[in-house]
Amino acid sequence: MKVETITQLIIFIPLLGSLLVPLAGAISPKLRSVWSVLIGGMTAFLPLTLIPQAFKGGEVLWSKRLALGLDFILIIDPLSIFMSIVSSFIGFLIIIYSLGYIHHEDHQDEYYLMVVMFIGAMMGLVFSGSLVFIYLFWEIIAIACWRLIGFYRQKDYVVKADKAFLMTFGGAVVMLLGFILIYVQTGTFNLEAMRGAAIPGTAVLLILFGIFSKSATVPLHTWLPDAGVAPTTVTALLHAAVLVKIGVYAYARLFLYTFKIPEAWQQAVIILAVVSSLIAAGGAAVENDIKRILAYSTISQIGYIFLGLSVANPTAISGSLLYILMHGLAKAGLFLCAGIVIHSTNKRDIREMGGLIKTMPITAISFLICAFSVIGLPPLGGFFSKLLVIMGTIKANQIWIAALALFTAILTMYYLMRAFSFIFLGELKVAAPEKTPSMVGVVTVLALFSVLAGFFVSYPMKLVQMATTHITWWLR
Amino acid sequence: MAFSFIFIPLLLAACLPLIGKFSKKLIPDVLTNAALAFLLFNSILLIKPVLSRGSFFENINWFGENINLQIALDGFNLFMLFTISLVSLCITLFSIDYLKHYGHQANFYALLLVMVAGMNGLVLVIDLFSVYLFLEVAAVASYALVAFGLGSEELEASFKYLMLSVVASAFILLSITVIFGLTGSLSFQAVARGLQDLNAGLAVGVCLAFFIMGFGLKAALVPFHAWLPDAHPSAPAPISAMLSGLLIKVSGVYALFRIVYSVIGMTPALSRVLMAMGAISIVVAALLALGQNDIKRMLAYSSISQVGYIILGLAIGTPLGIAGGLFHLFNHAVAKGLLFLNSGSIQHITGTRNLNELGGLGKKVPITAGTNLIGALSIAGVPPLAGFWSKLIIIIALVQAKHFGYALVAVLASILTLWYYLLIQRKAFFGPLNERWQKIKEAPFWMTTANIILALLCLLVGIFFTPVFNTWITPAADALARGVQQVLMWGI
Amino acid sequence: MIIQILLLSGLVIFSILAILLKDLLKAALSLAVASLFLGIIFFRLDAPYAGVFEISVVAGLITVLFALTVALTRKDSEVKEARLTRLAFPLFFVIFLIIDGLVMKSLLQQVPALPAGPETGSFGEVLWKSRTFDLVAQLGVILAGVLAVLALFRKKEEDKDE
Amino acid sequence: MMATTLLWPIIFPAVVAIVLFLIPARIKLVREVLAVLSSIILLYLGFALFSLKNLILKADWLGTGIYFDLRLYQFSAFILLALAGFLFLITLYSVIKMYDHPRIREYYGYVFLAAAFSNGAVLANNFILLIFFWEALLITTYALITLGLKPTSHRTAVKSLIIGGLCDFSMIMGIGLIWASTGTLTMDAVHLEPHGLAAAAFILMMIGAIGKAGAMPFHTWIPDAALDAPVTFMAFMPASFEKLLGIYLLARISLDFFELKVGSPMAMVLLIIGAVTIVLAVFMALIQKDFKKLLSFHAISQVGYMILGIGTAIPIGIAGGVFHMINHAMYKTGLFLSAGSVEHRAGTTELKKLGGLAREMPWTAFGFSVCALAISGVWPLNGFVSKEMVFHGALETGYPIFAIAAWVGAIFTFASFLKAGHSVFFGPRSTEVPKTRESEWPIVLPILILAILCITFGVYNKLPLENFIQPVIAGQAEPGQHLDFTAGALNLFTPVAGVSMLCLLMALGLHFYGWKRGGKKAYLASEPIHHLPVLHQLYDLSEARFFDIYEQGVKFLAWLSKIMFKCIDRPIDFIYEKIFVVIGQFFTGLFQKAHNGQYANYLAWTIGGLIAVVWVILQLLP
Repeated sequence: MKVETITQLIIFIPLLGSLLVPLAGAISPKLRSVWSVLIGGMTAFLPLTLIPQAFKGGEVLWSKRLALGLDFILIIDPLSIFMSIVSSFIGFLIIIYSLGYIHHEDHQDEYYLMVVMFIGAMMGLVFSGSLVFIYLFWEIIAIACWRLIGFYRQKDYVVKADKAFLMTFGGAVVMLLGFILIYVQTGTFNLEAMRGAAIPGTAVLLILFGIFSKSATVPLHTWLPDAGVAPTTVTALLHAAVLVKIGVYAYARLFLYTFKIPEAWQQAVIILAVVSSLIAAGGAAVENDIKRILAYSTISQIGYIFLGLSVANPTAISGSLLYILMHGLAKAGLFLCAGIVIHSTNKRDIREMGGLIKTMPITAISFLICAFSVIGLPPLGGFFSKLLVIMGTIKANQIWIAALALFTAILTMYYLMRAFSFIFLGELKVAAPEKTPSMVGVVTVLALFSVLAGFFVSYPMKLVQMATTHITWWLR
Repeated sequence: MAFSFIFIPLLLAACLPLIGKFSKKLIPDVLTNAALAFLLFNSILLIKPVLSRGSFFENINWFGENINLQIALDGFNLFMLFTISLVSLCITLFSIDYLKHYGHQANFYALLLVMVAGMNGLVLVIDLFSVYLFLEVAAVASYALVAFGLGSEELEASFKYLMLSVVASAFILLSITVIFGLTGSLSFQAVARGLQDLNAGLAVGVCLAFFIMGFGLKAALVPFHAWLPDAHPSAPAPISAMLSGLLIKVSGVYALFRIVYSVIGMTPALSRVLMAMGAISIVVAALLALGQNDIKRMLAYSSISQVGYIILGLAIGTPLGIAGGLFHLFNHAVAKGLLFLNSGSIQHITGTRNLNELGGLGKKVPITAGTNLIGALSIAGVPPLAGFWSKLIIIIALVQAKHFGYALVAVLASILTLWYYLLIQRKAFFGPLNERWQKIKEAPFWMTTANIILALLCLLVGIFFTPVFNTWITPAADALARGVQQVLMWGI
Repeated sequence: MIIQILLLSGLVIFSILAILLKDLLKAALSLAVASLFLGIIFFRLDAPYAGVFEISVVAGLITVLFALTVALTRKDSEVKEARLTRLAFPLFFVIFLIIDGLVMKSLLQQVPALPAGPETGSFGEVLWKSRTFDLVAQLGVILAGVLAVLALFRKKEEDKDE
Repeated sequence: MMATTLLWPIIFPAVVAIVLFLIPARIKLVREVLAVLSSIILLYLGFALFSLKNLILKADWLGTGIYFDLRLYQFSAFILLALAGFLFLITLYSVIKMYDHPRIREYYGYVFLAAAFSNGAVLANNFILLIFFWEALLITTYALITLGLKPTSHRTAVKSLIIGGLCDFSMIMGIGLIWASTGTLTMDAVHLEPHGLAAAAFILMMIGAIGKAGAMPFHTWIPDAALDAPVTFMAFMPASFEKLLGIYLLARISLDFFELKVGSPMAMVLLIIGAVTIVLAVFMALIQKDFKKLLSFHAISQVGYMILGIGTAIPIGIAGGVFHMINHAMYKTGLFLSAGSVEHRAGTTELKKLGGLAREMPWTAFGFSVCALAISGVWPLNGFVSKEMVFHGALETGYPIFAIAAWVGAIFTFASFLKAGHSVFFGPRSTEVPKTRESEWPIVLPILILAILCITFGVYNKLPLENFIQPVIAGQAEPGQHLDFTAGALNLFTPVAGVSMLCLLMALGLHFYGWKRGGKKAYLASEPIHHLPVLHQLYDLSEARFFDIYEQGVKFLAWLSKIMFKCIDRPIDFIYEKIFVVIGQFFTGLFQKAHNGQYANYLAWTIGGLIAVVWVILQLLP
């Protein structure tokens, strides 16, 4: 099959498939679960078939003319293939996990519809080569994310969901203004055609505003910890697999692949990235709700990824791309472990938990492994990504920034170990058995992947290498 | 052929009270819906000739002897005819079930048809005085329809609406007479030719001011918007949908911009004034909408804000701006009609419109909740629904015309818009289920189908916006953008 | 020129009275007198047909209708008006007059001499030849008015039984 | 031999570890036999590779300068052999010691995984590969400490993880700086002058090395681990492996990567750290009540000698430091293993409870005494030889203060071991400990082997000096001069040896005086020193962990996070949560007042609007 048709399938199968979920749900809950897993599986499998195309390097363009130059363009290059593999794989694992997690909740039709549409829109965004369609999929994700955060329908939960929707929508709309400024200057929305063009500073500021609101960097981050009110699978989906990676992907696609970000802005983003990861790490060390800790930890790690991308030398870029994969695996594992803990003890405050390692050994071990991967201890995957990002930062002679990043790494170690010892160690307060095997299975798979990614890091590294050389046109 | 748009509704309206005598409900329903369906079909049929010949001119002959009734049809007013007949068809479909407890189906339909005829006439006509007359036809019908419920609150609101509209019509008539004085004739073509070689700057300026005031009040622009938030909540749901969806657009926006563009000709000064008023009304109305807790009142303010967007779009003057404004006019007509009909079904289901009493209806009435969500998101400009594309085009046009301030206002106001629509979602549908509404069930058949049709329209126009844009919006925008030449070359 | 001003001021005074008078019957009568003045002005501006219609229809028919309805219906309680509005209207009217005067004075100099309008000729032929479309519109307005009356004054008791 | 044989010392123990993990807990003997056998194979591999001298393996790994290349040269072969040797002894020892441990299944796995990573770290020739294996040890150390099954053992494990993490992150920073200045990551290609940025790189790399070796101020987890972790771990990691790895890297930093000049600022830093570590740690060791804790503090203090030796940057000093490393590894492991055998039999390591075990455990007593004498630097054991070389080096630097510190250390080392030996083995038989007999042979044999090694390395010191230490220093000396340390190694009649003997005598006197004061109770021998005026307060403070970098660090981190959370995070959230909402409501209220439903009001608005529009249009008209 041609590469373009595969990509169209990757995008439209989940998007259209998600619309049929309520239909399947009306027939029988079993059919709905099977259908969602099937769609999730297909979306996870198809990007893998694109890997040979990724290793060929270069990009394949496909476009369909629509009115007023707003035509629908697909870019299939190593960066988008890598992102689609990462997101769809973790998303698929989360769908399997949520079979066990929400089988007794109501509104399940809407839940599966939104999750599958979420992944489909992410695929769309990753492959889309026109600014308008990046924005379009960006907003579809915002709608799905709003409905999912408000899943439990309590009063203050829905207020939090609205807050998240408004903040991301606000950022995105301002970003759209930036896109239009670029459109007015370059005369087209097509990224590939605009490659290398110089863009006005205000457009850069507006776009950064949108990117930082979506990927929760400090000044616009407070909606992410509040989104902890959603079911754990949703927060896992939000944090690890898809949502926050969108901002990072957009930054890479816009400010590395298409435009060269002006020098002053680059320095500003570097500083903001490090400051954001430091403050978020501080927040994580203070919070006591397990999901808020992991949320702040995500903000801190996203700060790292931004640091790598904004420093913009090959090592740092490949480091942050690798970081996206490693962080996705590890953070999904952490969240799903937290899900198992909350599901069985139905408590959220870590001070009320304790000694759970005695009743939940596998979850404890997986949590520990994923925590080590997030901290960046070898032989797990997280080590390489954090190392490359820091080496890249030093090579771009940002010594003090690298020092601050390392201090944040120590802070990360502190709060993750604090959380682990509060939850799993000490004396057993609530005897909580380890709930459904499917959930524990997924968690072990994720922990295993973190370990394997550590040992066989050269394979993902090759793909990341191809993506980096492809993106950094201004180096050649 | 085009004359049928006026003649059929008037004729049917005339004989409906008689028909109403011997069959209370069935025949009036069928007849009205059939008539509007025919008009819709007719407008679609007319696309081919209008596209091929640009604009054409019709002369009616009464049994062979020509009695020079002239009406002209070009891209712009065909688009308006299509919007009017489409939305009013859905409204009449909705009101089949809605009007059970009002009774007098026939009277209601008669007034509705007169209003449609008035609007169609206003759109088709080629001279100023007839514009005024058809304006009055639609206005009188709307006064009666607003007060159709005969409650004290409805009568008081209708009276206020009547008194303010009469003031507006007086000013419109005043400026028509001044123009008649200046150019000695009333037909668009003669006036346009007369004004071109006449340098009466001041007089034309004052006429324009009166026009802006008159049609601004009809279109509910901010300083003149006060009647809308009182008239809409008390009117029956289909009528507030008609009012908000069509009347303020036809008698306000269409008339104003037809005269400004095709007769007097747009000047940069005028465009700046109109854009300023548009921007003010976007922001003020959005802020006002935030504070409401009655669904219909909030939707009324939202209409004022969205009309502000339309005027902001049309007033830019560039073809892209006009296209954006018109596309938003269509999207808003469809989406706001849907939301008002939806509030009608909420009132029908729960009996109340107060947001604080509602809660978590989404669980019990999923279709109404779903359609409300689609309508709300479309107006808020969230992709992939239709509202997004029109707002996008307006903002692109604004940025291209270097109006960065207005672009920022348009962008930030859409956040406010989303904010109060989320308010409705949270209080009415998305929150926890209020125990009072345990036993409610879905709205009757016709009401739900009308909602679903409009929601599908929002979605499909959003997804297939290219064909819709090319067939309807571009010819209308070109017709308007050609400005005064358009009228001059009408070829009589 | 003076007679013109006298007539115009008479028209204005009587129409104000029509609004301010408490008793409905006197209000109707002052409306009739005002429309009489208007008819005379039409005649002076050599628009005979307009003058005829004005005096016969408005001064005659409508006033009779008003008087009839007022007599038939009971004399119900006074319309309570907030004190403020009673003061507001005259004050408002005076301001409006001043502004109107200023604008019109400056406007009039600007307005070039009115060219002879093409619509000369008898009323009938003007109505049928060039302004036939207004008939349709007038028909529409009248129909709208009739239907409005039908809808608004439909029998009350029907509503109660629902 | 082919280059891929270099992969064997890394892959073989890793595979063994995985197999050991998989063996279910129920099957008893198979695990122990497999562990001992594979450690023997590893020892053989160590000898084979040592004879090879030079081998290089280059393979691609992560691109952009990061290659998977290993390099066997004289120094790394020697360390590899030593590691394999100690692994064999400790595995043999653990067969009995850890026999009925509830989590035995994981223990051997972690030990062999640690061995794999250590071999990897020694052989690595690319900085990234070095830091990969170097940091991987953190996890195995963390896991092994948790095997102590004490309530506080996890707290110590986390403490070691975070301190280790701190040092390794600074090492990453150092590597980054080296990469930034030299542009290459292969270790044997790097040779820098430690000025400016390179000086910072040196300091950071040095922190990484001494952090692993357990010098001040990164030592605080070792005394806690002494009680919380199993004694085999104490013998395995802090005593042998970490010292070997830490000082190996420190030696390579000061010899290969950076030019260390005598008396240069960098050398001064090393000298100071070495001296401080010697003195403070030995003072702490003196007053310890628990046998294992006493030994752990000595482990820290002896590292001071090695760092002091390398810090002198004089060939004899460096040779002394490196030789001290291997000697210390031997006798420290021996001491820990003997403490373990005492604990195995007597059940406790409290000096107060023990006493007079020499008769019941003769072999352990003999092993202990040989190692104790070796650590105190008594002639002719190996401790004496390496300490003399360090003393010579320290004197030649021209700053006598460091030599004095070393001597003070020697005094109190001997005093504390006299106290320990006297109270555990040679004093009157204590009543609290029941009748015991000698430990099984797998426990006693490693102690004896180590004792014999101490003696041979001391008496016949030509063997270690010639083929282990000489080649390492070869590069350092001026080309012409042939380095010969063995000549005067053992002669007693030099002034330096005289001073050392004097120190030993003073220590004997001190112990005798303390023993007398304490009413003939050996474990109170150090009380006089304990109650000296200034020292008393310092001791109490350090008991309350005041000088512990980890406790202070954690308090600082918690405080900083609270500040950042309260002053930055919450205000930002406050803006979104409250301020935007309030502004919205304010404006809404403002306009709402204008809508009071009265008709006159609306009319006023309309007319006002009209006037405004007219005025604006008139303004704008040309």
